[in-house]
Amino acid sequence: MSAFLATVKRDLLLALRRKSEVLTAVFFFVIVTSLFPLGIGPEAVLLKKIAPGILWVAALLATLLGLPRLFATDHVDGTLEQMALSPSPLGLLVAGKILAHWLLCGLPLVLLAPILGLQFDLDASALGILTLALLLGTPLLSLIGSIGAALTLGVRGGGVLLALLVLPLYIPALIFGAGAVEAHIAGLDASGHLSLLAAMLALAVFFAPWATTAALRIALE
Amino acid sequence: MQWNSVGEFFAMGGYAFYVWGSFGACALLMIAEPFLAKRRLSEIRKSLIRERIADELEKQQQTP
Amino acid sequence: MRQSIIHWFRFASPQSFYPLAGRLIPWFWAAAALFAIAGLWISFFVAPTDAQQGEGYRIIFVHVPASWMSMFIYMVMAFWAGLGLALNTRVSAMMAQALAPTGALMAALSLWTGALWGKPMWGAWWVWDARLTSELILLFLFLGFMALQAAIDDPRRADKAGAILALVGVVNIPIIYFSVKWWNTLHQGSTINLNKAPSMAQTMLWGMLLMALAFWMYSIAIALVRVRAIILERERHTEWVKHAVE
Amino acid sequence: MLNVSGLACSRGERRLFADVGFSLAAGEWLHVQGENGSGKTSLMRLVVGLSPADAGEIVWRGEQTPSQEFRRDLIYLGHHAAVKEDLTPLENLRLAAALDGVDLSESDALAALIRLGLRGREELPVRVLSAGQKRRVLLARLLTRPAHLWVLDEAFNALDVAAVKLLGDLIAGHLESGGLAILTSHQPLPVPGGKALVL
Repeated sequence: MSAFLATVKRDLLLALRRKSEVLTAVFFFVIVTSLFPLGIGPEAVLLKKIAPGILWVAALLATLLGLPRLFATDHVDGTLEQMALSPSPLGLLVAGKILAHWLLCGLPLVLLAPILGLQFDLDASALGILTLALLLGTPLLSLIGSIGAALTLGVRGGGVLLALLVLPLYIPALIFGAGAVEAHIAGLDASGHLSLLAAMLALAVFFAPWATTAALRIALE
Repeated sequence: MQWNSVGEFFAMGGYAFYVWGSFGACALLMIAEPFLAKRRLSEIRKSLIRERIADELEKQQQTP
Repeated sequence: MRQSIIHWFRFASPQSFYPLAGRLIPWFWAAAALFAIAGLWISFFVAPTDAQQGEGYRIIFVHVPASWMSMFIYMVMAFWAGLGLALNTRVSAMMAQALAPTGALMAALSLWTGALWGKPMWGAWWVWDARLTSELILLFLFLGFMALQAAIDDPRRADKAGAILALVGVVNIPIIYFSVKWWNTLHQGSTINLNKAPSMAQTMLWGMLLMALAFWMYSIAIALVRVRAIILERERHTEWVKHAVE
Repeated sequence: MLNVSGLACSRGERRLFADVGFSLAAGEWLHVQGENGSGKTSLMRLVVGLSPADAGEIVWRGEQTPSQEFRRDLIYLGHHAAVKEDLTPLENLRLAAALDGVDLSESDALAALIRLGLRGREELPVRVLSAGQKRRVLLARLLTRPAHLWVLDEAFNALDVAAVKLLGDLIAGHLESGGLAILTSHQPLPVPGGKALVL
């Protein structure tokens, strides 16, 4: 367990030394969501209707932005190799890295979403559902994304390939995440969406680090 | 048999474009794909035969 | 028991699989042609005109088999890839690689015929119907698998990475399918369903079944042709390959 | 303790080596020699368990590798710097130990860095250090992480005379206390004894 926490600490410390890389994803999220009203027009009814979709798609792309770096820098400088040979299970270290990625690229989006939601005229309860859905959904995005990041490690044109591999797998998270807010706005119960999102998260917590570890060992061969 | 003439058959009750577009695309691609796969196979075969000929020529030159 | 296991593993080596595939291919082509002739006969000359959709419904005789095959091929591809990963048998990984383009082709055909069906029936080339959307995502999964394998130079690493991706895809396909379906019903999409649209007459079912069999035999034959090419490409520096081509 | 037999490796379609075998007992070391591209690094990666071998087996203390026990006994230092440029030598050393599940006190880490001649550079980011100094940060792990088997690939590269002597002494001390080492190099090494393996 200490090795897990050490990995989280290490990646957070590294991000602290290179703040710009973390801020890129957050700025991207803020700017993209702010561009949509400018492109579509300030009609409150329409904006309210498309808000969940826009916020979720922006969150999806912002998470994707940080993914190529998840393992690439450690791969280049050889520290990933040391992790693979460490007495601690690689899966544990990988889980730590995924958690750090979520803390850096996912959690800021969750915290910013209610503020950005105000731009789209969402009321307080809808903002609450949006935040809750993102809280369940963004770790899922980090977990699934880590598999893609490991598979495309050190591969030609890795960034574009990563998007092609990962985005289709993100669709269920998008559907249920945005669906929860939409259902709530339409006056329906959002708990079904949220519990399905939670179920997928539980599934991913078990399988994604395992698949990522297997992919990393292959990439290091 | 619901067709009274060849023309009627090809007209497909007004849906000719859609029906023949679907069946035609399937036929076209399912003829093209084996053709491409066979060409891939024959290309690697040719290259292997070329290599064997080169091997033999090399041997002949070494033992005049 | 032990004997038979060894017997099967013998065909898992490229050297013995190559001639075996060569002998099997003509049979599968012949079967594909026979099923296709029978299937086409039923689809155009036996199956009656549909009361609601006229002759346009005949598209299902290629649309449904293409959809079935695209999903089935993904499963089979993932099975071979997983087997290759678990047992380290080279031929199974090559088999997975050989199936992917055909799977993508089937998904593309399913989308194309779906669009040509949709235009006269729904008045639009594309509707966000659950099946069509899932099929589109399936096409992306095939393309991702092919792109990943193409991007990795070392064939053994490409096999293993592709296998993990295929297995992750297999876990995800049902989740994707049900999520898309749920999304579709929530948004009150089309009420006409492609697959059970006409009251399924017995002859139609037969036609579809025969066409599906034709597509199936075709897929096996083409995959075997391609796997033979892959075997030669990858094993070209071994002794047996030098003697395999005369 | 370490028995390697029948090892074979190919890169792409080219066979690098086949039927390589050796065994090492406590206190022994192996010098892997060979020209550029003869497969020295590939052999190292096979032995530590990063790459799978085409054939052959590697047995450590009577058990097949790779295993968690084997990794506990192993330190592998390869071509890579394997240090984070944005962290200080001290942070690098302590975090690497924490990742390995080893509790390393600050004073022990400092002592190791001073032994490697990095006094005064403990708090600088590694990126401002020279190549040789970066290498020394990595070599400090030999002092902070207890391990029986040292696998060092071209460890003497980029080191000055003093550091070469220091590393030689470290290896000699490790062997004396019953450790094992596998070293690659195309030059003579400042370590006495040793079996030779030419690829």
